[in-house]
Amino acid sequence: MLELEKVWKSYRVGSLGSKKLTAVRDVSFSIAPGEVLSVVGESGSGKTTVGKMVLQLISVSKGAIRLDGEDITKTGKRGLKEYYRNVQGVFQDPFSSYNPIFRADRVLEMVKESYFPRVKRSEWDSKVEDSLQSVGLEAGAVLGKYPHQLSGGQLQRMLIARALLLDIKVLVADEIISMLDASTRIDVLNLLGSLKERGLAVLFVTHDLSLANYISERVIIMRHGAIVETGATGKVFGDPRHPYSRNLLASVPQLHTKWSENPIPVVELEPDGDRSRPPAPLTKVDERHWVASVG
Amino acid sequence: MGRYFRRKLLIYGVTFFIAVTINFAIPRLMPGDPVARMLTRNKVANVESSEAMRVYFTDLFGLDVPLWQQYLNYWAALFKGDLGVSVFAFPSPVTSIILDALPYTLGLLLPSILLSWFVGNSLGAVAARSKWLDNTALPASYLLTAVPYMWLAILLAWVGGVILGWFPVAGGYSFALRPSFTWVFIVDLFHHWVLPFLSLFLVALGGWAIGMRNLVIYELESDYSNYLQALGAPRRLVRRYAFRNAMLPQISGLALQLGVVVGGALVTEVVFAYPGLGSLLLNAIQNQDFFLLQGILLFIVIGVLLFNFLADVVYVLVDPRTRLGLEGGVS
Amino acid sequence: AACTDSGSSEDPENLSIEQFPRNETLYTTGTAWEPPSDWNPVNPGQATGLNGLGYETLYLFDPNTQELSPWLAESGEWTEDLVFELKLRDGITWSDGEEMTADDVKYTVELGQIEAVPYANVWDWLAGVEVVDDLTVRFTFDEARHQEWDNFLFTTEIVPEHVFAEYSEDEILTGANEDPVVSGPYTVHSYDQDRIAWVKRDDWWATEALDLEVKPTYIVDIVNTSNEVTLNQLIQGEIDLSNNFLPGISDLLEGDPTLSTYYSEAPYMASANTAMLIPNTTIKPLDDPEFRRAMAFAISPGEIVDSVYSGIVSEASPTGLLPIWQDFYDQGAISEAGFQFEPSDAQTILADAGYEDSDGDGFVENLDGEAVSMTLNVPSGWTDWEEASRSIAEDLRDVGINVTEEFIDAGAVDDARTTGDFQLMLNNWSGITNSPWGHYRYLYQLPVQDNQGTANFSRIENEEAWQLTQELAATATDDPHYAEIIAELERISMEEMPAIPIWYNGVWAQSSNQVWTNWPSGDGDTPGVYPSVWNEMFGMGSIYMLTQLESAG
Amino acid sequence: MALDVNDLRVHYRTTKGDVRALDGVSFSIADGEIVGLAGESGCGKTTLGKSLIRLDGRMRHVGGNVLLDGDELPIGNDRAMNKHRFKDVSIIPQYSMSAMNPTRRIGKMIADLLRSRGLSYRNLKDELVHRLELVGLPERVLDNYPIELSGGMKQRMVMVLSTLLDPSLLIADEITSALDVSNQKAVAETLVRFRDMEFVKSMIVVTHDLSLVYQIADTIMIMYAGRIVEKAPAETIVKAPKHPYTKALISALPEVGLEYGDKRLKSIPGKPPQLLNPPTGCRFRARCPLASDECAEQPPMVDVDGGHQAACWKLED
Amino acid sequence: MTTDVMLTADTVGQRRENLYFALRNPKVLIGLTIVVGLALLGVIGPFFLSATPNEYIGPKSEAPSADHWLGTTYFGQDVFTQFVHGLRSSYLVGSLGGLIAFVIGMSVGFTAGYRGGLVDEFLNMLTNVVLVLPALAVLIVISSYLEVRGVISQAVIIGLFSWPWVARAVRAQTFTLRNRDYVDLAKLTGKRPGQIIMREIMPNMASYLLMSVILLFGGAILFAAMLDFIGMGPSNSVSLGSMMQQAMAWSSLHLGLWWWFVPPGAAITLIVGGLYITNVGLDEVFNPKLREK
Ligand SMILES: Nc1ncnc2c1ncn2[C@@H]1O[C@H](COP(=O)(O)OP(=O)(O)OP(=O)(O)O)[C@@H](O)[C@H]1O
Ligand SMILES: Nc1ncnc2c1ncn2[C@@H]1O[C@H](COP(=O)(O)OP(=O)(O)OP(=O)(O)O)[C@@H](O)[C@H]1O
Ligand SMILES: [Mg+2]
Ligand SMILES: [Mg+2]
Repeated sequence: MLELEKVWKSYRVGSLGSKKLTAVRDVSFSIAPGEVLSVVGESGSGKTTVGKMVLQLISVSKGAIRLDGEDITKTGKRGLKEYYRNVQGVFQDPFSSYNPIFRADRVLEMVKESYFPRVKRSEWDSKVEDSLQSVGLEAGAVLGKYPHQLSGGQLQRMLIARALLLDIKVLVADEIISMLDASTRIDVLNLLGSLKERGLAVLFVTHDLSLANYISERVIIMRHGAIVETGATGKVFGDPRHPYSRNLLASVPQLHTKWSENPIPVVELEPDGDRSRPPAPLTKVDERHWVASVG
Repeated sequence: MGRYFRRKLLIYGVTFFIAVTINFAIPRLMPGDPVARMLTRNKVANVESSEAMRVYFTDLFGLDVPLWQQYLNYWAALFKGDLGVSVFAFPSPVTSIILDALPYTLGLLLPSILLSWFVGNSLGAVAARSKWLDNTALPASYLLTAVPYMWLAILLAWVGGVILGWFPVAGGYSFALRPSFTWVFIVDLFHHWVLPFLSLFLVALGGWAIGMRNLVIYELESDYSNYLQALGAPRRLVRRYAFRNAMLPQISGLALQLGVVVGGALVTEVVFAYPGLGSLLLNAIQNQDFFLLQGILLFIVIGVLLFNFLADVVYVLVDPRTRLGLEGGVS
Repeated sequence: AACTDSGSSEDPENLSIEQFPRNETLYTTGTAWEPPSDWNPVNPGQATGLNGLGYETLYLFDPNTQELSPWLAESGEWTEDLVFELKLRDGITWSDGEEMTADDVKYTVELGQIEAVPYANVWDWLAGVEVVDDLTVRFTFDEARHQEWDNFLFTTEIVPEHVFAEYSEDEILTGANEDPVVSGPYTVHSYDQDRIAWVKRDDWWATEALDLEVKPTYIVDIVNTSNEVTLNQLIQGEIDLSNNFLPGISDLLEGDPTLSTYYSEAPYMASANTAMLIPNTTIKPLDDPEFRRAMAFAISPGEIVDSVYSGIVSEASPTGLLPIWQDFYDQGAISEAGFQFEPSDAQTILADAGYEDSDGDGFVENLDGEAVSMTLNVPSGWTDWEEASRSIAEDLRDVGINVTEEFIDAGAVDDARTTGDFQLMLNNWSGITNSPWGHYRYLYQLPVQDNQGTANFSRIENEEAWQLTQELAATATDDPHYAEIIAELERISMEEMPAIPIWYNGVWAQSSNQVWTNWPSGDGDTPGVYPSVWNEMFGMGSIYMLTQLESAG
Repeated sequence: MALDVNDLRVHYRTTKGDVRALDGVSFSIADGEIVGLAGESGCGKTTLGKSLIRLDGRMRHVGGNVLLDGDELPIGNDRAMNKHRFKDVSIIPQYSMSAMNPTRRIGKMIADLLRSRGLSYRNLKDELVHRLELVGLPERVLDNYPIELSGGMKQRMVMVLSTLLDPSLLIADEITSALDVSNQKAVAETLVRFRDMEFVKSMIVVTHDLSLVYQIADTIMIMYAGRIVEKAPAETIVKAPKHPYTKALISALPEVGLEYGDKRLKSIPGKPPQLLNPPTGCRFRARCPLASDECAEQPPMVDVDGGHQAACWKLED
Repeated sequence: MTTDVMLTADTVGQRRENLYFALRNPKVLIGLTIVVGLALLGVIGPFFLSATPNEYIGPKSEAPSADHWLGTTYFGQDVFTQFVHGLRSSYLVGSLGGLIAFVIGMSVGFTAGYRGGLVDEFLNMLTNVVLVLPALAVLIVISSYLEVRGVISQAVIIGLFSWPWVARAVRAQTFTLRNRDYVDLAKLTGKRPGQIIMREIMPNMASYLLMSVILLFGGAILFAAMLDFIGMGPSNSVSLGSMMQQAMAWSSLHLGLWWWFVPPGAAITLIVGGLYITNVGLDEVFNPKLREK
């Protein structure tokens, strides 16, 4: 349904944009309805950039992003507004997703303003109530409050409720739980689970491998802007082939097992090279499991 | 870094070009005819001859050709370092008039800017750490920055010059003296310089002090200050660091301030009849002296750009943070 | 420049400025507004003192006695109707030691053949100059314009041919002529941004020829600063003579015996020129002489003299002629056609001429019923004029003439005056000269052109008056016809009212007696010259001020 | 007994009253022990860490005392405390990225700091370089400005600096939360190494990531709303928690291998109480599945067994 | 739920806190009292004064007395009347000039900061040019170009030249704010840039913008006074600056008419100083770090 084909992104950095930094290199993947696709990787590997490109918050330097076959990088302003009916996002920091000086439910109101200007108030109110319900929020407890009066979990759930108001097909969730407390993050995570059961496709960006494993069917491991390994979650995490993936997995702190108990030797990885060159190609190593060749 | 400076230079170049163009346009937008003004000022009232003279001088000043031609000529002359002849102080070349006035302006403004910067910053830094000073020096500083220059100048002239009679209230030096390297002259110069200096110094002082105080407080709240304190560094060290870092924006602030130095301290110069670019500028305007006006504006623009550029350079040199930023690094 | 061994030198030229003994130095100010930069008398603009201290004229004119007396010239006379023969004094030397000869005079006058020389107009009616012998020059004319010739004689500075002949035409017109070679009592000692210093010459011709000796060894003229500053320096005795308008001087005179002015009581200052209200006669209702006369009656000069000037100027005569010409005032004409401040008369005249306030807004309308609303422009920043115009506009409003004062940029005033794009303005360009002829030329000059640069700003078209003015120019002062023409012009002026004379600006002069005394004065019966260093004043006798000064000792 | 904290109370002054960020905290740490301090956000972890070394302007020491190696730490007295800082108690701050003066070369800054403490940079330099090498930093970083180092390098630099004088107690506050997993691991292991090499005697590692602290800590303390609710050896906390809050916390953590389809993780309902006017009695009461009337009384800290303490009325259940 | 009750109390606190501090902050109080007090005098005063400011109503050069509270000028005008009218025009210039500068600065700053890229570079250049042009000189020239100078035209000119620093600061702030997630969220809701700036970014800079307005207001008053003083002020009305100019032009220093030049300058100092002090006070309110000092 949503498909990325050979997408590249470079930023201009340095003062007066004197340098180019390629953040995403030749990334292709697709998500089907009812599927959660996790994107993991170290900090700066380009995860957020991918998410923002899908949301068209930043432009694509090269390549195409297609929703149901239509390349949305080519549509104009109008088309974009339509696109957002189908694709929405939730970001990492629940507190900065809300304008601190306005009531939190303003994010819902803005949706009405843009997409449902003619819907009657009462009708709208019940619609809001429904969607809050579906993210496990009590309307009375959250409406009319300021962001700082709500917990991070409540805020994130409200953002998801906002996306749901639009009947979306794809949700981009960029680290939506990393700022949350251990206990609340579970609520949000479980919510994503229930969304996927309802047929939503979720692009789940995270650096927490255990969460990726918990929630997603498929996973993409990124490094230096390119995909190094991808496939079904079980296969990738159960049998990581790329040295980077292995390092990553070995570093994850786990309850019940200490690092010291089963030491996996850390492999030296090749350093960051010329990013403008296409990355190593992916080769299929197993059913639903691809790995980039190690140069 | 080279690339950075090249782009900066380009931007400065374009800015210069636009500013110079505006400088050219401005006097020509004013009402009045400089030649007519020159003739009337000099009481050339002979009905029959004045027209011939008007034609002659209009031609002499190059004002008889179309505006675009004047503009091209202006640039051409500029590249030859020729700023034209003054109408007001005919027939002196503009350059020499400006250069004659420059020392006074510099002598007045450089010390007042530098000293107020120095004293203001010290005061601000001290105020940041002393509740008592903060409560006394700060309000005083605010009042000082709020004082109109000319009013302070008038008050100083009135109290120090008229009532107490301690200082002369006008001129750069006594009429009985000529500039020379003698004690008499230097003392006299200083004597004349005190009041205008004070009026500029005091007003600027407040601004620096306030800025410094806020910056130091900000630095004292920063993470590195906290860490130093957590490691038991004495307050002295913490403050020294805070002061140094707070100094950086002030240094470039100083450079920017120095940029306007050549603009002169117009009102101060007017109040104290101090010879300098400021009063020259006013004269140029009042006498429709296009060429002198253009010349002074050019000086000012060059000064501002030069010191802005300098501020950029200084900043890159003293603050490692900017240096990395230039190279496109991420922090 | 200063010499290091000046201490041992007796020559005053070698002293540097800080070594000038105070009691031998005269400090003046009020004339120069710009740094001294021009020592060339041929082009417009010159350093203070250049005309008089440096270069000199052939004759001097005494405004008080209306007499022309020879100066560089020993004598001169009209030998024929169209021939004037002039004899130069013997023994005049230039400051470089060269003799001044008839060739210098011829050369100077012939410079006027260059179009852009300020006195080029003399060649409109001068036919030729010839050197008869070393000291004699003969001028032949196409037309004998006596008044204009007299004017030429006491205003044109004679320059040394041997110096100027070296200059190209461009240099003559635009050169600064630094290090001027002069004939007068002083040479340039040095100059700076804000001052020029003159030092006495020891071989000035008049010492021998006329037994005149200038007293100050040095004259330092200071570039004008603010009134405040000048006043302070005057009180401190740092400046001996200020030739600029200093508000408040009359208040200070009482308390400070060391200060003196031309008259010891009001009006304190001699009159220098007539400040007039100029109506633009091309627009309604200012095209109507009756309306203009009504305005004349409405304005109170007394208020301006008292309030704005605190009595240091005097009210103008209705003729507009300066007091130096009071002998020519035609009492008959004045009593018939003259005017004075009388608002009720103004209203009567207005009503009689048909101007009335029909819409009841308190202001009269035009004859065609259109509302009248005029502005009176003066340059902003000319504080005394601003105040004066406030007073005038208020007076006019009081009688129902709707005038508002408006202060605009001086350049804009110039533009408006030149192009005629104004309603009312103040102007004072008619000043002391050798004959009322100048005043009438200023009022009536024809033809009216698109740009009126120097005269007839009212744009009045009065053929008769202009005819008379030209006649006056060609009439010698001692011609009995001379006074008649003036009387006729006075009458026309008061009836036609091309401009409304209001007050006389002064020959501003405030002097301090702390170092120098015996300043010229108009008190008593000593016909004092004007204590002024204005460039044109030396030719009108101010040079005598320097010979009469006494050290306060 | 390296550190002994008794009934420590630290409040924040605000316009609305005192925020009781630490409300009667007692615990002790043995020589060579690494204590992990975990809990939900806002429970007072940072406050506890800070209160042991430097109260900031808004913190007020209300009661309780702290003994370090048998001597009382004058934690309420900034000046008196100064001589203990760095030498006896040291800290690795949360903000390692910005902990160093950006305009001074690192070596110079260290020299300034040491000199101001009356120590000789020259004498300590060899040790410094040695330790830098230990964490994989070349000597030349001393000539660099902080900005020229990567985040990980800065972090290690600060770690070395903070422990340079071999303090008895080191407080490490959330030092890994900004890092990705591989760096987290490296940093965590370095901390253990420092302890092993006796650069520091004992350590408090503040974090909200239980799985991480489990990797390195000997003992874990769980805080809730300004109080310590359970303290036990790491294994015990993870495998046999006693306090209902700890239990809930543990059960909310997913693991690699666990999938959504297999088993749903459960969260703790509700939100921790405000510390401005905390409720009386057990503070977890409002969210506790076991809460009953007796919880209106504040439960005392009781020994469950060797080294395992918890504060709950329902420990037996 | 207890927690909810707590939260409500907290909110109200947060919102009211600023007001609470603002009203309790002595700096804000003192500053506002001065500024508002003088403003009232300028606005209401003229209605109680019969004379027009330039009318010669009293004896000349008289010291302050019961009849003429601030004495009379050299011409016998009432200084107090002039003073009150001058206050009025100072406030007018200040508010109008400040407002114009504010609007321009804000527009340029927001556009440059939000758009970035070429637009930013162009606007930056524009800002630099205006910054480089010697403002005073250009102002003088433009003032003299205007044949008739009124308070309004003066304010416009001042406004046109004092915006660059606001633009720069707004641009910098916008740069940081435009990367906030809620801006992205607004984009995801299909909002146009203009709406986002107005509704998401601007409200968050409200305190900052308020302070800019204050500083611009003060700056405009000072600038206007300077222009008036060198005779480039409004031609037909009285301002505090022109009072000082007149006082200087008519030798008040030497005639000892201190009551002519002291009050206008003192008033400007008080107004601008009051504004600055209010600004510091507000700064303390908005920035708790400074408040705790
Ligand atoms: N607006 C931007 N301008 C310039 N460079 C950027 C910008 N946004 C991101 N980058 C750079 O692009 C690279 C990828 O960034 P991105 O935010 O996509 O990483 P990430 O995988 O999401 O990292 P994290 O886990 O830290 O969120 C980084 O090197 C980052 O510095
Ligand atoms: N400066 C302060 N002023 C007022 N209250 C404060 C201040 N700092 C912290 N608090 C409050 O004190 C309590 C404890 O804060 P602390 O920072 O110690 O929590 P924490 O456990 O470290 O949280 P986190 O995991 O988010 O860092 C919190 O309720 C917090 O709101
Ligand atoms: Mg990211
Ligand atoms: Mg914390």
